[in-house]
Amino acid sequence: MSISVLDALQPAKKPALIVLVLVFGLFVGAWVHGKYFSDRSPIQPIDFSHRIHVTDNEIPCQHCHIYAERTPVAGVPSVSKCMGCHNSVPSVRESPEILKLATYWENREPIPWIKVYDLPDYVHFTHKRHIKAGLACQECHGPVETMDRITRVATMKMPWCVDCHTEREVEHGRDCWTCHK
Amino acid sequence: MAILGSFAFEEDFLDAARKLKSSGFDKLSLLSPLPLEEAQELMGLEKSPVRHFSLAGAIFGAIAGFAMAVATSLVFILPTGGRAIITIPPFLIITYEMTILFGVLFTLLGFHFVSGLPAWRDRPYLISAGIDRFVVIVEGAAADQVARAEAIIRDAGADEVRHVEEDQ
Amino acid sequence: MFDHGQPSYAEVNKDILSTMLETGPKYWMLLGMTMSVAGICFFMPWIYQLFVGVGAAGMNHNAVWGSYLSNFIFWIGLSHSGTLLSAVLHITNSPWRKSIYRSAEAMTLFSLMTAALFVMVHVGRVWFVHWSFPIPNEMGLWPNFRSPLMFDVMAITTYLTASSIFIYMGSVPDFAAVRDASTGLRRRLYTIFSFGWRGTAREWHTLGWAYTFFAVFVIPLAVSVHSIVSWDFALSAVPGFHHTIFAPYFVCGAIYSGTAGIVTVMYCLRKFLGFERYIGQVHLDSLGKLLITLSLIWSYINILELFTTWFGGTSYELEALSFRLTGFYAPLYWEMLIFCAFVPLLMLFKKIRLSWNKMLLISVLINIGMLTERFIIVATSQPRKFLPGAFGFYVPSWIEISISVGSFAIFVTLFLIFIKWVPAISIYEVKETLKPLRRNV
Amino acid sequence: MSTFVEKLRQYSKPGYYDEFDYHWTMTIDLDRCTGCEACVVACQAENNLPIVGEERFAQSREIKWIRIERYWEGEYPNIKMGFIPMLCQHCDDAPCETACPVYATYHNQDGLNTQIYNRCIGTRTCAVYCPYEVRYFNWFTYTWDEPLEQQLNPDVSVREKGVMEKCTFCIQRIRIAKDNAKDDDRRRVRDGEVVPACVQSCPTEAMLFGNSKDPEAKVSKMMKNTRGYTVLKDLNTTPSIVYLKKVHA
Amino acid sequence: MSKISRRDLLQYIGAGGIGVAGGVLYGEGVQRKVELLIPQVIPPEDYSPGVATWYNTVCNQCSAGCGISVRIREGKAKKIEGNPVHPVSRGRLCARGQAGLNVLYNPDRIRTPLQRADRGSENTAEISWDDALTTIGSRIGRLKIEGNAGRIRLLTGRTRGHLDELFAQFMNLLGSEHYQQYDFTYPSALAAANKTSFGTDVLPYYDIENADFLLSFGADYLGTWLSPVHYSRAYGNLRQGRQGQRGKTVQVEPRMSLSGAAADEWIAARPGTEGLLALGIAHVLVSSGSYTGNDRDEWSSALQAYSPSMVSAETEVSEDTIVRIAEEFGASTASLAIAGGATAAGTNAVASIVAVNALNHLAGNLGKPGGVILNSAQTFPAAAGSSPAGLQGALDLVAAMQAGDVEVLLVHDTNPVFSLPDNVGFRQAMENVPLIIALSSFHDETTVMADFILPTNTYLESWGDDVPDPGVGFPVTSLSQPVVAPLYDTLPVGDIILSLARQIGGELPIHMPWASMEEFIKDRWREEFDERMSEGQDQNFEAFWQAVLEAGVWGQPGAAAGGQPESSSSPTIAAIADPVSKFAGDETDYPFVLHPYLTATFLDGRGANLPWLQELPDPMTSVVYGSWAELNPVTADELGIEEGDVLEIESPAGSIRVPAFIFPAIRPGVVAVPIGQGHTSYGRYASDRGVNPIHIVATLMDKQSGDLAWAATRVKITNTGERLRIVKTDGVTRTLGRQILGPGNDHG
Repeated sequence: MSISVLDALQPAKKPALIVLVLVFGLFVGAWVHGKYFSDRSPIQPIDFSHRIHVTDNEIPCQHCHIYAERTPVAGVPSVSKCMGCHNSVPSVRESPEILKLATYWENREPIPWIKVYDLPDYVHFTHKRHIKAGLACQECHGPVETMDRITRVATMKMPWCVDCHTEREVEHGRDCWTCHK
Repeated sequence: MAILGSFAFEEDFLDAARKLKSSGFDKLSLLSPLPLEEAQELMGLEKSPVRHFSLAGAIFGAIAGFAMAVATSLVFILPTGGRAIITIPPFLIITYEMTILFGVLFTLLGFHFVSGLPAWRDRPYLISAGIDRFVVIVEGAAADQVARAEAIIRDAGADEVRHVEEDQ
Repeated sequence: MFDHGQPSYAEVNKDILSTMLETGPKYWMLLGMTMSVAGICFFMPWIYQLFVGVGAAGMNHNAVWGSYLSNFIFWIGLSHSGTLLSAVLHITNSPWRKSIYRSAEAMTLFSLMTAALFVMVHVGRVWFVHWSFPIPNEMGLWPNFRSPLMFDVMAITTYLTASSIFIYMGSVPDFAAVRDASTGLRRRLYTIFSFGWRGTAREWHTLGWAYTFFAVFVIPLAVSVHSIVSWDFALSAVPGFHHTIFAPYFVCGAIYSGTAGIVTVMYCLRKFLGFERYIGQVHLDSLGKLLITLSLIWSYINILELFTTWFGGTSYELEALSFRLTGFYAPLYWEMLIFCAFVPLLMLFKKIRLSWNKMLLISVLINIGMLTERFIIVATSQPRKFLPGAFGFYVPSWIEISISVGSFAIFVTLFLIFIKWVPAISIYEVKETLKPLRRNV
Repeated sequence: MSTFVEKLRQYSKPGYYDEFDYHWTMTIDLDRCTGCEACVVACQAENNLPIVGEERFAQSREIKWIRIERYWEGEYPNIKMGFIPMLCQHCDDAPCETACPVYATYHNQDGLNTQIYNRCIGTRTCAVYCPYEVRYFNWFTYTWDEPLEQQLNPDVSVREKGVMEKCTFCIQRIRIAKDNAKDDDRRRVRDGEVVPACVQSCPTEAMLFGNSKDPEAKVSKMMKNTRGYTVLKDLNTTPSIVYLKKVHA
Repeated sequence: MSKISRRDLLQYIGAGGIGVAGGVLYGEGVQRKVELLIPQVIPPEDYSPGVATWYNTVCNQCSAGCGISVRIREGKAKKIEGNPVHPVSRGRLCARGQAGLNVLYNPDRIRTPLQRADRGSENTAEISWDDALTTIGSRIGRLKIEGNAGRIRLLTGRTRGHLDELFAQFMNLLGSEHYQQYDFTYPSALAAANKTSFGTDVLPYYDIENADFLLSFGADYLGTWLSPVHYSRAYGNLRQGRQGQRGKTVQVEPRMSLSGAAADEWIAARPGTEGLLALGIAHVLVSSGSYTGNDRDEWSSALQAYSPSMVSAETEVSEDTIVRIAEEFGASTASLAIAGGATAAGTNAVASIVAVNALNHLAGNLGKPGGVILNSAQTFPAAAGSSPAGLQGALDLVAAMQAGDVEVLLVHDTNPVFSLPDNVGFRQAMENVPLIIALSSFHDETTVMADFILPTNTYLESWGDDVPDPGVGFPVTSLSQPVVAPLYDTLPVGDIILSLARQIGGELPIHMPWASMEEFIKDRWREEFDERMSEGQDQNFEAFWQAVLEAGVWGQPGAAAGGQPESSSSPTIAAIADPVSKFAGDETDYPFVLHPYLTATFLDGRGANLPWLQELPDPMTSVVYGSWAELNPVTADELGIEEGDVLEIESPAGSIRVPAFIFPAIRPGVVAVPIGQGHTSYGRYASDRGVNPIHIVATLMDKQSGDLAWAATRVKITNTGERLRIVKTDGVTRTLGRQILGPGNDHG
C-alpha cells in the first residue's frame, strides 16, 4: 500500500492538456481576429486615400476637416467640398472611385463613411481644445498621410488618454469631469 | 525497504516506536488515525515552524495592505468627503483585513512547506491507519537491520507487519 | 457525551462515511427540489432583473437599499456561527465542539456565498462589479479604500478565503479517510484533496499548529467582518443607522442568529443523516445556554439603542424611532422582539433546552426574528431621514420576496452537495473524544 | 525625494485637494422663491432627465435633480407655506463621496461633487448617505417616446439602468464657459458666465450662481447676507448652497 | 513525454481549432457596432457640428407672449430659455414655456392631413395636402359664390399680431363676419372693468416690480394670471430687489395659490365677496382721511354702504384686518391692487374688478411707478386687435350651430369642447355643422369632431409676430421665426389660410397675394417701416429686419406709455355696484363652493399633453398625473374623508369623481379642483387622466362682460367609498422642528 498525489493526477494529464490547448487557441484566435479581421481598418464606401491627398498633393488636414479647430468635432468634408476640388481636377475625373463620388453628388446623397475612431457616448472629447493646445493630428491618429486606407492606431481607451494628460501635465486633465459628464 | 507495523492499541504502538527510536532507527513514521501528543513528542516535535510563516504573513499583509491603500489612492488624486487622500483610520481597516488574509495564506503555505504535503512521491501506507490502527513505518533501514526492526515491532505486539519496496 | 454508548473507531469511520458514500433516491429528490427552487425563485427573477434593471425590486428613491441588503446582512450574520464559534471553541478546547463544527463551518461558507450573491443582486450594474476589487483594470483607476463598502469587499473576501481554508484544512485527514474507503475516480480525487495525507506524527503536528493559527486569525476576522458590515450603516449619518453601538450590535446579532442556525442544522443532521450517536444532548444543552446568553446581550443592546436614541432626543432619531415602533412596520418590530428577546427565555428551562423539537422551533423563530431585524433596520430608517418632504415608503416587490426565498434554497442546495463531498462530522476529532482503547481494560 | 515627502504630507491633510481658482457656489433666496418649479423643468430639459411615467412615479422612482420641497407652518387660517428648492448641495465634506467604493463620486478641484455615470456600479450607498436625498438612481433604462429623444442634450450623457445620477451644477455649461475662457486667453471665467439651467430659468431671480473664491462675484456678496444659512448645518457637511431665509413680515 | 497517438493528436487539433474559432468569435463579439460618419451634402453656412446656436422667437404656451431663445444643435431644438432682451420674459421662463419642446417633439403630433369619416372616433385616413385644400377650398368657394359666406365661421384661440389680421382679412374677403376667438383664460371681465375705469380695454401694465404693497384679489400673478414670468421677475424685485425696502403682498382668495403662498398675508374671504372686501377697504381709505382727492365726498357717498362692520359680516374677514390693510395700503408709497382668478369669475366680476380699481384710484397710483400704467393701443406694426368673446360669444356660436346657421366651421388653437361647461353643449352643437375643419397639431376634444384635420406647424416651426398683452408699459412687438425645419408634413397656419385663399379664388388671391406667412409678415413690417420709421433713420429695412429677427423683439423702452390713464375717478365711482357674486345651486342642497383653478402647469388644459408638465409636481400639493379635490382638514375630518377617498362632486350642472386631497390652506366649505386634466382625447400623456371641473360649472355669466362665471357654482360632496392613490412627491409637509427653512424658522 502506498499513496502518491502524482499517481492520482496522472489520468488528468490529458484533459488538462486539451484545456490548455483550447485556452491557447482562444488567445491565438483573439489575436488573429484583432490583427486581420478587426474594425481597425474598415473598407470605406469610397476607396479614399489620405496618402494621395496629404502626401502627394500636400493638402493640410484642416483644409477638409474644417471644424476641428473650432468645434468638438473634426468633421468629414461635405460632398460638395469633395466635388469642389474634383470638378477642377480633370486628370482623375474618370477614375472609378471619383465616379462613385460623382454619383453621390448627383443623387445629393451623403457618403456613408464608416467611423474608425469612435468613442463611447459617455466620453465628451473635443478636437478644438487639442488642436489649440498645439497637438498635431498625427499624435492621436498616427501617420495618416501614409495611409491609403485609414487604420486606427490608438486604443482610445482611458489610460491612453490619461497617460498623455499626465505626461503633458494638463491642468486638471485627470479630473473625470474633463471628459465624462 | 520500509517496514510497516500495525498496532491495535496506542500504548503498544508508542512502545514499539520508543524502542525503535532507541535502537537507532531514525527514519520513523508514526501513523495514527488521530493526533497523538506522545507520538509527536517522541518524534521530537515541539514548536512548529509554521508559526514563523504566520508571523511573516501577517507582517507582509499589514505592510502590503497599507501600502496598497496608500499607493492606489495616489494613482488618481480623488478627494472624497473632505478627508485626506491618505487617511489613516480607514486604511487601518484595510491593513487589518490584509494582515489576516496574508496571515492565513502564509500559514497555509507554511503547513504545506513544513508537512511536506502534497506528497508527490509514493509513500508506504496502510489503509487501516486511517481507521483504527496505529502504524509504525521504518524507512531507510539497511538490509541487515530489517530483521531487527521487525523483531522490535513484533515484540511490541503488532498484529501485522509488512515490507514495502521504496522507490528511490 | 454519547447518548447511545461509545462507538469504536471503525464504527465512527463507517457511520460518518456511509452518509457520504451511500446515496438514496430521497437525497436526489431533495437536491433536485432545492435546485429547482433556487433556479426558479432566485436565478430566474434575478436574470429578469438584470434585463430590466433593479427597478424590478420594490426599492425607490426614499429607500434605495432594500431587502437585498437586509438579506445580505442576515446571511453574513448566519455565517458568524460557524467559523467563529468553531475557532473560539477550538482555542478554548471545548470537547463538545468536535462533532458539530464541520457543518457549522460549512454553514459559514455557504451563507457567505449566499450573502455575496446578494451583493451581486443588489448592485445596479453587476457586470462592472469587478471595479470594486483591488485589481488593475483598463481604466487604471483603483477602488476607493476610504469607502466602508471597500472595507466590506476586503473583509468578506478575506473571510471567505480564510473560512474556506479553515474548513478545508480541518477536513484533510477526513479526505484521507474518504480516499481510503473508496476506489476509482473518487479515490483519485480524494488523494488529491487530501494531499496524500497519511496521518504521521509530523503531519498531525503541523496541522495542529496551522489549525490553531487559522483559528487565531479567524476570530478577530469574524468580529471585524460583521463590525464592518455594521459600519456600512453606522458610518452614514442616517437616523437609525448612526449608532456607535452598531458594531457590537451586529456582531452579537450575527453570532446569535448563527448559533440558532447551528441548532437548526444540527437537528437536520441528526434527523436526516442519523448522527444521533454523535450529536447529543450535551450539544443541545451547551448551545441552549449560549443562545440564552446571546439573547440577553442582544436584548440589552436593543434596550441601549432605544435608550440612547431617546436620551439623545434629536428630532431625526426620534422620528426614525417612532416610525420603527409605531409606524407601518411596527408589527414586524414587535414580532422581532418577541422572537428574539422573549421566546429564547424559554430555554432557561432545562426541559425545553433538552428537547430537540422545541429547540428547533426556538432556533427557527430566532432566525426569523433576526431576518426581520435586518429588514427593519434597512426599511424603517432610510425612508425617515432628514428632510420630511422626502419621507417615503418601501415595500418589497414579489421579485425580492422570491429571491429571498430562493436564497434559502441555494443555501440548502450547497449544504446538500457539501454533505456528499465532505464528511459532515469530523471523523478524527470524534475519535479524539472517545476514550482511548487499552489492551487490558 | 523631498517633493515626494512634501506631497505625502499634503495628501495627509484633511480636506486637501488640488484646488483651482473656483469654488462654485449657489445662493437661493427663499424670500424670492415662489415655488413655481420652472427650475425643475429647466433641469429636466438640460440634463436629459427621463420621463418616467405615472406608474413609476407612484413608486417614487422619479428623477428630478432639483425638486421643490414644501413645508406648511401653522394652521388655517394663519397658515404659511415655505418652499425650498432641494438639489445636490455639493458639500465640501460630502458624506456620499466616501461611500463610493469605486470613486464614481468624488470632489473635484472646482469644489464640485462629481458623479461619473460610466464608473458607477450602482451600490446606491451614496444615496443612503446623502442627508438631502438628492441622488437619484436609474432603476430602469429609461426611453423616450419617439421623437422626444431628439430633444436630448448631446453635451450630457444619457444614463443607463443601474447608475446613480444627480445635479452636476450643469458641468457641461461650466466646461463650455471654461472652454470659451481659454479661447480668449482668460484664466478665469467671468462672473455670470456660468449659469446652470435652473438659475437661468428662475423667474424671480431667487438663485444665483458663481465662484465664491472671487470676492467680487455676486454670489460671494450674497453669501454674506445675514439671512444666509445652510440646510442641516448640524450634520457638518459644509454645503456649497447657501439659502437665504424667507423674511416673515 | 510518451508518444502521442493519432487519436490524441486529433483531439488536440480539435481543441485548438475550437479555441481559435472561439477567440475569433470573441473578438467579433466584443467589437463595437459599426457607426457611420455621415457628412452633409452641402453644409449650411452657419453650421458647426457640436456647437449650439440660439434663435429668438416667441412663446406660445400662454397668451403672455414671452420672448424665448431656443438652443439649436445640428438642426434640433434642445432647450428653450427666456430671451434676455425681451421685456416680457427678460431672460426667464416658466415651466410651461420651457416645456414647449414637448410640443415640438410630441409623439402624438398630427403628422399629415387627415380626413375623418365618423366624428368623434379615432379613425382617420391620411390625405394629401392638395386633396384636402382642394376639397375644402371648393366647399368654401361654393358657399361664397352662393352668397352664403355668413355660414362660414372661424373660431380660434387667443390670436394676436398679423395672424389675427390674416384671419380677419380672410374672413372679410370671404364675406363672413364670423371670425371669433375663444380662450378660457382671457380676462374678459378685467378688460371690461378697465374699460369702465380707465376708458380703454387694452390691458394695463401692473407695475408690481416697483410696488411697495401689492393687494391681490384672487389674481395668481405668479402662476397663471396674465403674464406670470414677467410678474414673477417683478415679484423678486418687489421682495429683495431694492436695498432696504421689501414690498409686502397680501392675497385674498379662498384657496391658497402660488401667489397666496408667497404673500405675507393670505386672507380667505367668503367666496364671491372679494369685491366687497375691496369696497370695504376703499371705505376705510376714504373715511380715515387717507384719500385726499377733490372728489372725496363723491367717493364717500358711493362707498357709504360698505362700512367695515357690514363688509366684515359679509366677507367673514375681521374688521381689524380690513382696517389694518386699508391703513397699510393707504400708507404705502406705491400700493397696487389687482384682481383676477375667482374674483374675476363671479357673476358680478366686473363690479368686483371695478371695486379693486377703485382702490388703485384711491391710492393715487395710476400712471406711476409701482402702480397701474396704461399700455398704448398703438403698436408697431399696427395689427388688427380682436379679443376673445367669452362665454357669450361661445353661446352665440352654439346657438347658431344648433339653428343650422353654420355650414363650415374652421377651428384653430382652441378647445371649446374641453374648456366650456358641458351645459353649453358645444360638442352636441358641432354635430349640426356639415363641415368642420381643424387646424391643429394635436387630436384634442375639438379636433376629434373635425372632418378634416389640417396639421399645423408648432410655433417653433412658424413665422409670426405678436404684441404682448398685457404689454410692459411701452410699445413692444415680438417677432417669431421657425427655429427648426418642420418635422412632419405640416404647414404653418398662416400658409394654410393663404393656400385656402388661393384655392377659393376670386378676389381673395388678389388681396392676399403672399406665398407664405413669412412673406406676409415681412411685407407688412416693410410697409409700416417705410411709413413710420424710415424717416430720420439711415437704416434700411433689411438691416432693421435682420436686427429684429436676431433680437426677436422690437421695442421702444423710452417711449411714452399709452397716454395718461383716465385720471378722473368719476367713471369708477359711477360703476361701483354690489360686487357679491351669485352662485348656482342652493346652499342647503349644495353646501360647498366649487373652486376650479388654473394650474401653472396645464393652464386651461392645453399643457396636459406635455410629459414634462404631467411629471411636474403641482407647486402647492406636489401631485402629478391626475386630478384631486382639495378640502380643508377640518371639513375632511367632519366628513370622515381621507386623502385618496374618491369623492363624487355634484353640481346642478353635472358631477365628477375625483380623489380627495387634504389641503390645509383652503377655506372650509370650499372644494378646489384644478383645471387641466380630464382630457378624453389629447394624446397618450393627457388622455383618460383625472377630471375636468369646467364641465360641471354652471353656465352663469358676468352680465357686463359676457364672461363665464366659473367660480360661481355650488356643489355637494359624497364619499363614494372607493380609494385612488394620489401620486405625489411629498412625504411629510411639516418641518418637524428641523432647521430646514432657516434657523429659528421652524414652527413644527
